[in-house]
Amino acid sequence: MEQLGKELLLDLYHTMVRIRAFESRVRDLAMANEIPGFVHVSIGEEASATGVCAAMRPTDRITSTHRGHGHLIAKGGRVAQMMAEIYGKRTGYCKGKGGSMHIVDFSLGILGANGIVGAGLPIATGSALAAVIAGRDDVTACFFGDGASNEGTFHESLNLAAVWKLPVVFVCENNGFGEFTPMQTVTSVQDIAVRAKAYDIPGLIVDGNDVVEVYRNASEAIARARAGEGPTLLECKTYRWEGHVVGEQAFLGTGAYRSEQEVEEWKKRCPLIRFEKFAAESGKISAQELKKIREETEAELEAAVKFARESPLPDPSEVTDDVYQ
Amino acid sequence: MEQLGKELLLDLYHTMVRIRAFESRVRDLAMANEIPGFVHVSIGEEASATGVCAAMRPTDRITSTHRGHGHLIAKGGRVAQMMAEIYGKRTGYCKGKGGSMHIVDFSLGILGANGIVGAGLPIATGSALAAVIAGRDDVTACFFGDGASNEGTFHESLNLAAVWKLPVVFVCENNGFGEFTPMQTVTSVQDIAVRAKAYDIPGLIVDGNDVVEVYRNASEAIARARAGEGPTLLECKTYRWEGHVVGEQAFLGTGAYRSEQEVEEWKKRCPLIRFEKFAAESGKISAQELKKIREETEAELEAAVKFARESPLPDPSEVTDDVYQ
Amino acid sequence: MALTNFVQAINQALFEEMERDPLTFVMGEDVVLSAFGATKGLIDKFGPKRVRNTPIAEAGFVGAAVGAAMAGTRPICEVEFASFFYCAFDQVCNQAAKLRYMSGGQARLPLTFRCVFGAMGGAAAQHSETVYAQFLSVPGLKIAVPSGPADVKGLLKSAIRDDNPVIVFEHGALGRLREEIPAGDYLVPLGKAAVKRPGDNVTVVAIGAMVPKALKVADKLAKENVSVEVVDPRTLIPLDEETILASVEKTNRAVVADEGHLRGGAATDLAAMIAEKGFDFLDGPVRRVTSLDVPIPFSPPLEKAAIADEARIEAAIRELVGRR
Amino acid sequence: MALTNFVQAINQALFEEMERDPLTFVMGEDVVLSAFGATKGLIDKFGPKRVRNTPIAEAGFVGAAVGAAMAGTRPICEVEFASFFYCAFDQVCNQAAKLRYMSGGQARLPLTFRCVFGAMGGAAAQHSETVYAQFLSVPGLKIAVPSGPADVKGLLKSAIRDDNPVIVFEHGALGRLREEIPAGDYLVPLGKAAVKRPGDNVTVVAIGAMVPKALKVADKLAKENVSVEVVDPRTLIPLDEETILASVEKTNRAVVADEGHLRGGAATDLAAMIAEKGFDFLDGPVRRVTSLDVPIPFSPPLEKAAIADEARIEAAIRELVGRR
Ligand SMILES: Cc1ncc(C[n+]2csc(CCOP(=O)(O)OP(=O)(O)O)c2C)c(N)n1
Ligand SMILES: Cc1ncc(C[n+]2csc(CCOP(=O)(O)OP(=O)(O)O)c2C)c(N)n1
Ligand SMILES: [Mg+2]
Ligand SMILES: [Mg+2]
Repeated sequence: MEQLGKELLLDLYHTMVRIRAFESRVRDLAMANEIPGFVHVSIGEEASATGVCAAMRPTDRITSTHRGHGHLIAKGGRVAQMMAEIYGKRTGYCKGKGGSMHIVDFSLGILGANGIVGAGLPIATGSALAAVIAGRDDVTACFFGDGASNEGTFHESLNLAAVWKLPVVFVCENNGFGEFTPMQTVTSVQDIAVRAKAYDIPGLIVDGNDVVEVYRNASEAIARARAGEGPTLLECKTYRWEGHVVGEQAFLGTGAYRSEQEVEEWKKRCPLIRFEKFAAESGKISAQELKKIREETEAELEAAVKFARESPLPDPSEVTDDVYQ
Repeated sequence: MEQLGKELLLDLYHTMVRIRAFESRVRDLAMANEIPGFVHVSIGEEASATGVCAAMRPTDRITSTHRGHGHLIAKGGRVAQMMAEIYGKRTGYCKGKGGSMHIVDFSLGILGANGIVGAGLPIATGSALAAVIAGRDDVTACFFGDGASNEGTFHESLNLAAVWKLPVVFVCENNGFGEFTPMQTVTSVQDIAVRAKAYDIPGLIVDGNDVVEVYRNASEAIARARAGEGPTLLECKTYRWEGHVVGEQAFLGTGAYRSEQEVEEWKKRCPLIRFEKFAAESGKISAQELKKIREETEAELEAAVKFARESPLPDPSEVTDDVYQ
Repeated sequence: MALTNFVQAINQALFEEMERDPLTFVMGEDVVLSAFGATKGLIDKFGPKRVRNTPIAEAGFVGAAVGAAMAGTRPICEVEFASFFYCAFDQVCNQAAKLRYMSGGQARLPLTFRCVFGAMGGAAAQHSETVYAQFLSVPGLKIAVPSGPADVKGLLKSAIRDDNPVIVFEHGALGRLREEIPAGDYLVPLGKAAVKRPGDNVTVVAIGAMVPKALKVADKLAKENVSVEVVDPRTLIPLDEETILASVEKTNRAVVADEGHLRGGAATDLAAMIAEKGFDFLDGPVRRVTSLDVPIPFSPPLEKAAIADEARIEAAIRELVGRR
Repeated sequence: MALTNFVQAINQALFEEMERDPLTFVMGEDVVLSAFGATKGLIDKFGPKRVRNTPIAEAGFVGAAVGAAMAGTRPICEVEFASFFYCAFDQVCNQAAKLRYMSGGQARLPLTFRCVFGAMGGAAAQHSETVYAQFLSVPGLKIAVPSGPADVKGLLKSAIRDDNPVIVFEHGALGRLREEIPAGDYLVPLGKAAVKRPGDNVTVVAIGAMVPKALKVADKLAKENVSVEVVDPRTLIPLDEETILASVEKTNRAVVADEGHLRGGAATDLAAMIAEKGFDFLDGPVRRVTSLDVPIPFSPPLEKAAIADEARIEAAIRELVGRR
């Protein structure tokens, strides 16, 4: 931890706090039926998105998933426009056409969340191919889940990226579940990273709740990619505190597919609390500094929700815009 | 070799000879434009189909590929009906509706050749699942190529078969090419068998031109499957003597993607000649016995071609039959 | 007699058919806990051998269902949302649909697919699509689009017993629709349309969730003495052309209403059939009421603008009866 | 001026457009050696960076083309046979087609797909299909079906320059068809139909390989003073309804000929449009000439029986002009 500068450390914390605050709001607003459609939150998984994106350049790109708010925020996504999109407002990132599962910010290299599990892997592979074709040195990071690692697109993408030595990092956020199905009941390996052997590429397992470890490993993988040494499969072990979809308790009840106790165990490994401990031990960062970040973020989110609420809905006439260029 | 009974050894040889004879005929007839459509022959690869199917029971099942004649013959397919199908005759296995790429014989557990690369893997997996559902102890063998191992269906099928411990053996016939593309230029591993690690199942590499070695390894894999111990990935290293598709020289010329010398090298490893040597060394089998088999087979093929030629074409009115049950 | 909702009706059909035939089994993503409730409770009665959560691998498990059907069982395979079929199109269109024909009739495919489809409020483009249009041009498949609890129960039971691949499309917005279902072993044959409401002035051929909408419009217009006949094809393949054409012969006017898109859609398919085979019956063009040809947007006002609704059905009817 | 065949025309278009824009590149199975010849020689001129053999992994490389398009390049992605698209339907239908809309217009997808399709003699069901019907109902895609060398060159060049996903369907039986191609940078706009032969008595809207067949029939019937106008839409999306309807307004009779299937097919789509928007022009029903609704069989006599041909076009025309 020492090697990392204070500014970076504070950024890592700020990003995690922002994700946590954003997702907590979204969860509550969805429970209050203020938000249409399904929302998937990544509370408890903030460190992987944060650590990976902190190791990237603004000109680098990411692909995300149905559980993408954290990835987008970590890559610089503006919470007000994200919130407005989730509200279906015209001021949202996609003018209300996409919603929670489809937020995109091309200016930040965010190629998009995606409603189709595993769809991001070929897209990220192609994004990396584009860098090679165009002679640029940008790198693409691809976020996906343990469940997605059983999709054929995982296999086809990793093989393609490996044979073409493409500048892409495949980041598997293994949170132990695909919807309500425990990972081990549908996945033939304990560690997704083992599957890197099938493509003769590096496969790393990291503690996905340790933002610094994620950052360090992601930095190496990204450096390899940028140097033309090809893809890496980076598995971040983590856990989803909330339901697969906000509100699932309504039709599943609680404890339907995992014990309260298991959830509580993981909450003890909260990436934010963990970072706060590190910070304290490091002596470099004061509790006040962290508190300030939390307070600023609360205000930022307050403003984002206000912006979203007060923004206009799209006009029905806009429905036919944006199908074609 | 000693452990294997003489009858079995003669059967192995007979099957390989039959495949070679059948495919040589088909190649010549296709070159003579006596056969419509594309034909893919497996000359030089006879040992893998033969060794695997010899280790199976009549009630076991296989799925095959676009290069399937050998698999079908090895599982007991009748050459006359196969030839008639390839000619598009009503007396063919599919009444002329399928052709070379779609021959099926349900009575023999042959679920079919397939024109779609990688399509047989999920089907074979489901065939194995059916045995579990129905409480039967039959096993399914799935033939596919090195190229198919890059399809997503490979990944999804092996994972599914592994988590459900299904009675299926995945037989990869690695002949070094997918169409005109050398395997190593599009495949991230040297040995497809390595990919078994991604599913935590056994992965074996065998000399695909040694019918006895194939038979031994397949027998073990099939025994494991039947015992409920799950799938195996069995890679048979072999080589395709002929073009990807009969007649490709017409548009590619020769030596377009591999050297004549490489082909000649592999012809020295001919599975039939090799078996003949073994037989001679074993002392158990006389040259006469082998000669007799070859002669009988020639006569059998002569009759098959005659049958196919003399059989009637389907009547146009049959075109609407068999779409639905 | 008790009212049953759409999802309960599906659940009943599954219990009854799995009870009836030990070679049936259910597979799909999260069928054990069942997000929508259709497969709820099956696990307790039939156990893990016959109720299987699959990995998220549509090509793999849909293809496995095809293989299992060919190898002597009767799979009931759930694809959570219709648009996930796109991940398994080869298995459905090149394999399930063609294997029987390509094998000269040897392959038997007693295979049922179930999926939820349609706009259900803010699910956005990848979870709101009406995908059956893409299967209409794939000979070898059968396609059922039930519009209510009784039909979904009867059609699903027939689909499960059918020896061909059948896809049952369950509209996500119908989940809570309730009605009485005839007691006993209730079957609705595949290929038989239903006249959901008799009328004389105009025929509305409505598909799936458009049926209740069309009935609402019919009620409203009845007060103005416009008599609307609502015909529900119930299955798109096989299609009961006779019942549809008989209605048009009587009314001389036809509207086809479907939630899918216009270009290449089911409404267009039925309209072309009516316009060609019913040409001499028609006093005016067959009007197609469909959703707009845009991906289904997320924001409620945009979604509403995109999706076919009562207002558009009503307008089409008024335009036709208003002609000359 | 020299005659150019269909495949040479494709090859010319690729050379010219890759020459023109360094961000274009070709990817697909065996594009280096090129079984059909369309990409022949590109490797020598543009090298392995821009001419890439892919693994046999359609979802992977088609999806990669989508990602590459979004990340600032202009991919030209070959899918050997149209029916292999089934292995990549999600990437085409859920991703390429929807990403621009779902992103509120942010995503730009300068992306061209090429594929061979259609019955070419004994290729059987999995290699003979006409797959564009399955894309008609997927807003966000453009679909071109050229009927000859000049059109395929001009349409493919326009497709490559277009900033939307365009699929160009190249009929395998047209490969050796030869004609003159205008010199220079020859472009055919997407969305502009062509009247391939003017006539007064009946309009035949013919798609792809049906165009030369329709022209043959027109020649034959001209001798009997039946004057047939042959209209080639050239692109199915966008569709030039104006040119088609103008022709029907003149002839009052329409036949739509397509090699695809009847149910949910392109002929059905165009027929429904003509029957609805051209209702007042029509003296008779719009006749649809399509292949039978069966998987395409292998055996030549069966394939011939399944596929739409001159005889069926002729019969449809005679029936229409024979009416009253
Ligand atoms: C192709 C496809 N299949 C199924 C779904 C339904 N679905 C949405 S999220 C999800 C679970 C994904 O699990 P994982 O990849 O581990 O991501 P996580 O939700 O755990 O973050 C499923 C099955 C989908 N959206 N797309
Ligand atoms: C899904 C799909 N993609 C591409 C093709 C075209 N194709 C037919 S055979 C073949 C090569 C297959 O290679 P491999 O699996 O190694 O089998 P082999 O031909 O070497 O026996 C290809 C690309 C196809 N039939 N299906
Ligand atoms: Mg997960
Ligand atoms: Mg091979």
